[in-house]
Amino acid sequence: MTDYLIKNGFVFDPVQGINGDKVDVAIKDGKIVDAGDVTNPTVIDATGMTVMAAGVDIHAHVAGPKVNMGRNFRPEDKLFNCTAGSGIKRMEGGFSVPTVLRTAYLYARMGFGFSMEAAMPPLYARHTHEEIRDTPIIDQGALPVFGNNWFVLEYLKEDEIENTAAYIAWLLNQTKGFGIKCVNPGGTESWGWGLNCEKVDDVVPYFDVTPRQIVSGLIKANEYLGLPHCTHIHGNSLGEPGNYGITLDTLKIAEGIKPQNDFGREVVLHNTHLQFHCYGGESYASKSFESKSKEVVNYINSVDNISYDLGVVTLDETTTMTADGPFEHHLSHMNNLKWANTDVELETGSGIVPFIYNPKTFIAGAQWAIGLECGLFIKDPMRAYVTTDAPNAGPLCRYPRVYKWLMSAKARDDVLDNTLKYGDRIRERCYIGELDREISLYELAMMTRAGPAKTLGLSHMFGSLKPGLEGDVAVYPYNPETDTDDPEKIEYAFGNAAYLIKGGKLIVKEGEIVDMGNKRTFWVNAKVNENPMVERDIAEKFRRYYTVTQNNYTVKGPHFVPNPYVIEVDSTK
Amino acid sequence: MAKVILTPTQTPTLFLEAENITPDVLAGKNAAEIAALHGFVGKTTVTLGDYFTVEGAGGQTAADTTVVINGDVSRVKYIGMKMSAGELIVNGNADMYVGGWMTGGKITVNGDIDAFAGLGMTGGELIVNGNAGNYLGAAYRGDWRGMQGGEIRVSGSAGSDVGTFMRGGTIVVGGNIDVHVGTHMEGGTIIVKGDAKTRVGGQMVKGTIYVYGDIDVMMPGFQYRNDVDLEVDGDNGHFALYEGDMGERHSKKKGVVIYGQLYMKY
Amino acid sequence: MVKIVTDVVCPFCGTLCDDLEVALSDDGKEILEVYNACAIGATKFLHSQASDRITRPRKKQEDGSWKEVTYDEAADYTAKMLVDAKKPLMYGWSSTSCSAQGVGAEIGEEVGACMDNTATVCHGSTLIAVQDVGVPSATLGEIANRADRVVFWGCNPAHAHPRHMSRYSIFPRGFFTGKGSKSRKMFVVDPRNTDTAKMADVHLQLEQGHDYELLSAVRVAIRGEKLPDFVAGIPKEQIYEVADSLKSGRFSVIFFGMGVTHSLGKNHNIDMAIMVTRDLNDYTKAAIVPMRGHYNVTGSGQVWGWQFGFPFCLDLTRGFARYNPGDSSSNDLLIRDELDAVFVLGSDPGAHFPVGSVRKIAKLPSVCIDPHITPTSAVSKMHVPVAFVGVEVGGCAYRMDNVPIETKKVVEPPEGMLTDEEFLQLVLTRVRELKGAA
Amino acid sequence: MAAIQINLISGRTIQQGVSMESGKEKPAYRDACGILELDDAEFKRLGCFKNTNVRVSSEFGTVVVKAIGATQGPHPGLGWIPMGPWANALVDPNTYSTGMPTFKGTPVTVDAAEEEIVLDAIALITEECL
Repeated sequence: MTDYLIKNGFVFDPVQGINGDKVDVAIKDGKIVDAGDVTNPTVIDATGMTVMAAGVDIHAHVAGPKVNMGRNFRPEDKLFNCTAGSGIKRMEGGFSVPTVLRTAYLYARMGFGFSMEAAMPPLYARHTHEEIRDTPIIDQGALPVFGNNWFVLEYLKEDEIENTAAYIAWLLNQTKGFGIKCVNPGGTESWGWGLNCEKVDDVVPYFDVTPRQIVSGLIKANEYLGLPHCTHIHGNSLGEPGNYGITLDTLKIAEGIKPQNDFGREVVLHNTHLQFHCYGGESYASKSFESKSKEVVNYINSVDNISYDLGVVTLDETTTMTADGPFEHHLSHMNNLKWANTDVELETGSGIVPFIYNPKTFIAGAQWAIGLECGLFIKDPMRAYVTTDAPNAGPLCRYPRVYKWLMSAKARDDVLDNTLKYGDRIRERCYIGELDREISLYELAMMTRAGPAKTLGLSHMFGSLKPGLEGDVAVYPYNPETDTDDPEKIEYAFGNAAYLIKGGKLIVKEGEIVDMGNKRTFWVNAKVNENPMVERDIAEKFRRYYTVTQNNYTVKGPHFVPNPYVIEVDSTK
Repeated sequence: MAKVILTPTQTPTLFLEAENITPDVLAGKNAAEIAALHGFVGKTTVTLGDYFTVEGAGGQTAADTTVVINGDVSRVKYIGMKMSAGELIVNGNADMYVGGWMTGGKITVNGDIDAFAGLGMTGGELIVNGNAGNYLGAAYRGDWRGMQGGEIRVSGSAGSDVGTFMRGGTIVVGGNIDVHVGTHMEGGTIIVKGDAKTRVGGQMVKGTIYVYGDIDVMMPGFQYRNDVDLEVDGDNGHFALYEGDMGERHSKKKGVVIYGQLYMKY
Repeated sequence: MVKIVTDVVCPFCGTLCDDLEVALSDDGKEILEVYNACAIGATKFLHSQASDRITRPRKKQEDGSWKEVTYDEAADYTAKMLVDAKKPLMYGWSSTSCSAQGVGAEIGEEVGACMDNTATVCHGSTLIAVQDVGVPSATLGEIANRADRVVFWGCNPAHAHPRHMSRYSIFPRGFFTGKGSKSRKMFVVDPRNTDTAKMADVHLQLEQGHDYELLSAVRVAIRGEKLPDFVAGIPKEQIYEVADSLKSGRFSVIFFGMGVTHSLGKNHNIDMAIMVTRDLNDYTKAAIVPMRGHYNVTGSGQVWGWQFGFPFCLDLTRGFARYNPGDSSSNDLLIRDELDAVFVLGSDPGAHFPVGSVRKIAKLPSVCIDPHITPTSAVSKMHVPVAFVGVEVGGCAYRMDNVPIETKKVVEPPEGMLTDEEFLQLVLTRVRELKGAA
Repeated sequence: MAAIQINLISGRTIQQGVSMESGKEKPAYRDACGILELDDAEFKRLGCFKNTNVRVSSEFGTVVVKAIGATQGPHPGLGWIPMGPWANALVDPNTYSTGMPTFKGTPVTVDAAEEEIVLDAIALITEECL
């Protein structure tokens, strides 16, 4: 394997406290080493460029059944934007829901090395893994959804944490999943009858359990197992005016719970796409709707065991997709566009609706502002991560644009003054007008690699350039000394990495993708004590209520996960 | 106005894809440059010169350019696609996608055209002195934005799915029309001067359809309202007004529900 | 000792039953019995063992007779045909595994093919309708556990999906449907008094070809608006009754089949059925599920979806993917003389396309990859028999509700026979050699 | 004996599925799919007995099949041939630019053809195409 030495770049590595210093970065046998430890390396001249560990995406919808439904039912999302293969690249296409090839190439061009697929319906795990397998370059994992699963609902009604944990361990193993995702706890099961759970103390029909019990139980089971990642939550009433109170109720469930794990993770609850959960007011009208990002982030600032990602609205035509079935139904009534929904037996559901965040409307502008506010109010950027909840708030390809907005008050003012129709009104109803903070490159490195790596329990592999970590390095054509004059340079540079080294392989060379890398699928094998009751429950449910046999449920073999990276945890001690 | 004359020299064995034949692309180019422009036959790349003799030259801009095709191009797709200005005249038959996604200018086809003409069109004029195929002025697959502006006039008959997901503009069909007219229509006007078959205005939200001749089977979601005398496209007539589709969603304006309107001429 | 293989997945229809048990001879070479399968599924397993099976590729001679060739020769012929053609069609892809479909997609991309699957003559109309208005759906287990109103519209599961009603839709005693068929009201809409219709609580025997109007009338009735006295031959009172019944259920489901996808209106019929379902969700819970035919036609659409973004009717000739049924669809391409070579795998257009399209195939260079002798193999220039997927080789397949299940290998294929994936790999390698040389 | 006009549709049957999987070149496939199902009333109009070979013609082709009594009837006005090459010798290839031929709802004429034989699938397709 080739050794690499990246010389003369401005290096940003918050984990090591390196803030723009010119430090040489060396890679040997696929790992970061001290610069002195490489012999005869290929030298990459990063003069005038920014060097960071490769990006880590904690939450994106890029693989699996609903993503593919998003592709297949939106040919118009690909009209005139499919491009031919060139060099070693295959053909690619799609704007808001790119094909797996475009997803991989986009991540590479943005300097990313790891992406977490944010929602995997267990029964469809094979599908998710087939797409992950066919997405080259980047390492990926997937989070199975648990918040509406019948086993979980039944166990947590009685607060049976050990049984819940045993079931979770079994399911992670069956589906080759990475951790616990919880979407609209209880609400999606209620959607099986066309209903919803809007507040944390609403009762799930028949199962007689509340979202509060589900969230609390999942967090406890997560820490019981000592999983690398914490419970990853999309709470109730996403996108509803006035939902910030429900968000605070959800976050407070984690109060006093301490992280238990061997991976250096410090949080127990990750609230994903916080933007959608910070709304005040009673309707979407500008006289009522208001931002509550400050209230929510202030609470998170006041505790130490919660992280979140932003979910910034990028003002594009995009495709919304979530396991929050009732929300998508609601959305389909707002814009009258096509609506796909799939309820999944015993487990979960999902919905998909195209959506246009039209900058000529007040509400889209307000959502845009709130997402950025969530990034600007954070005190510790190690706990706030940049996402667009791709493709829900905006397409994956817009990450660099979000960086631009976070890093430049001028760029934000430009949107408020020139792009948005109701910029002034949005300044009044949101906090964006009072925020002049500009995220630094050092902070950006926290919000896009060091932080997410830590919360995923992967800081021993990703997120930093510390010797011993994976040889995942991105070099961006951005000179932090001279390129500060024009925010557009930020967007360009972070969307067009000059170099990406992934696992010690040179993937992007002078802006061109030259290697498909050695893609791995990460999953967590959690060992638990034998639990005959849970085993019996599983067998019973398969015999009576599933439409596949228990033996045919297991994702196995090289076809689905040809290059696994298994993280072992053991809660039997 | 500068004129480019393209005369077909051979019929493609398969089909020629020639989206470069628009005033926009030909503007600013001389005959040799135009002959060198690419077209595609299957996976092979060809030049327009392989299939046409080229006379004249494009004007400075699309608006200054007239393109004339003298001859049969019934095995040539995408003529006038995305055209924004200027004029394009086809003296012969043409294949699919004539004027697809056009935004301005004028296309005249003195002959028949095949399906998907004026797909997703937002402006300009498409005149067909002959018959048109299916999906005239409709939306591309999956899109909810069909024809949004401009005008399509067909002197002969038209196929099925005319004006599917239409949102604006006008389509006039001089002759008869096949099934599914104005399906999912949400704006604009369709005038059918001949007979329609079935499925006129199915799932119609808004917009106006006039049918001068017969409709074989009326959609069950249309209700007769009243008779009116109207002038439509220069013709005066006595019409029965139906509103629908009652099975479909409708918006309200000042408390009044807005339906799609279907006028049948007596 | 007879050996029993359990949890076997049936590679016939989109129901994709996964509870079959297959009894094998002592040496594991012979299939003796197939348990739990329907008659068609059992035949598929047993026929794989036919003594007169073709086991080697064969090339048609000038005089119409067949000459045996090697797989390498067949791959070479196939690769050359695809590389030399300006616009080849690669059709089928439904009776095979997702991994074979993946290799096929790479070949299609390399040679710039038009690629289409059997949805084009089956549920292609459905795919178009879903693109226009979406699809509120559910997995089959969700229906087994909850549905109390079940509609079969233009489909006849008693014949086409024989175990559907017993496994998923009518008879199962689910979590919330403990009384099985007694928990459910069954509706059938069909112009024939089918064996499925005979089981129904309500049979609407509509006039053939008027599904669009009748579905529209159901929407009108759901909204409580006025209807004409008869629609599609059905009296309005009955339409109101059906609408009320569907609204009053706790969970209504519509299954539909080729009665609507094949009849006048095609995608519009399904579009309207989907809109009925969408409307019902304003009153109760409702889902709609297409009765997909081939056991892995769904998978083919999925694989192409994630690789190219479209589920069928792909035109890759210009190096990037384009899609538009009516233009890039097999039958339109054939009828309009847009093609100069045809490759078929995992389907039989010879039997299932209009004869006018088959005549076009017969005139072109053609390769048919199929374990069976079929009308397609009869008109093709090269016939490449391969192992039966789901019997002699495993692989992933997608059920009609998109649930992926891994089919099993039960017995070895006859000595020296390749699987379709192996053959496709040979073709891909040869295509790359030819292109490298060019 | 008279020629009758009827609306033709097609579809699957168990026998079609079983015989298809047993080999389309075999007589069983012909016996399962080379048939036209008609109501009793149609046989009366046609003036022939059940299980008689008939010639079915449409604008798009002609085929000989055996007319049998409707197994899933009555279905007034409809003739029914199981999905397969016999039905497809008759259907309307018009896709209305959707990709889908109009497989169901083909107007056909049926008349008795007792002397003619029903070809097996391979012979039929060979005769039609080669």
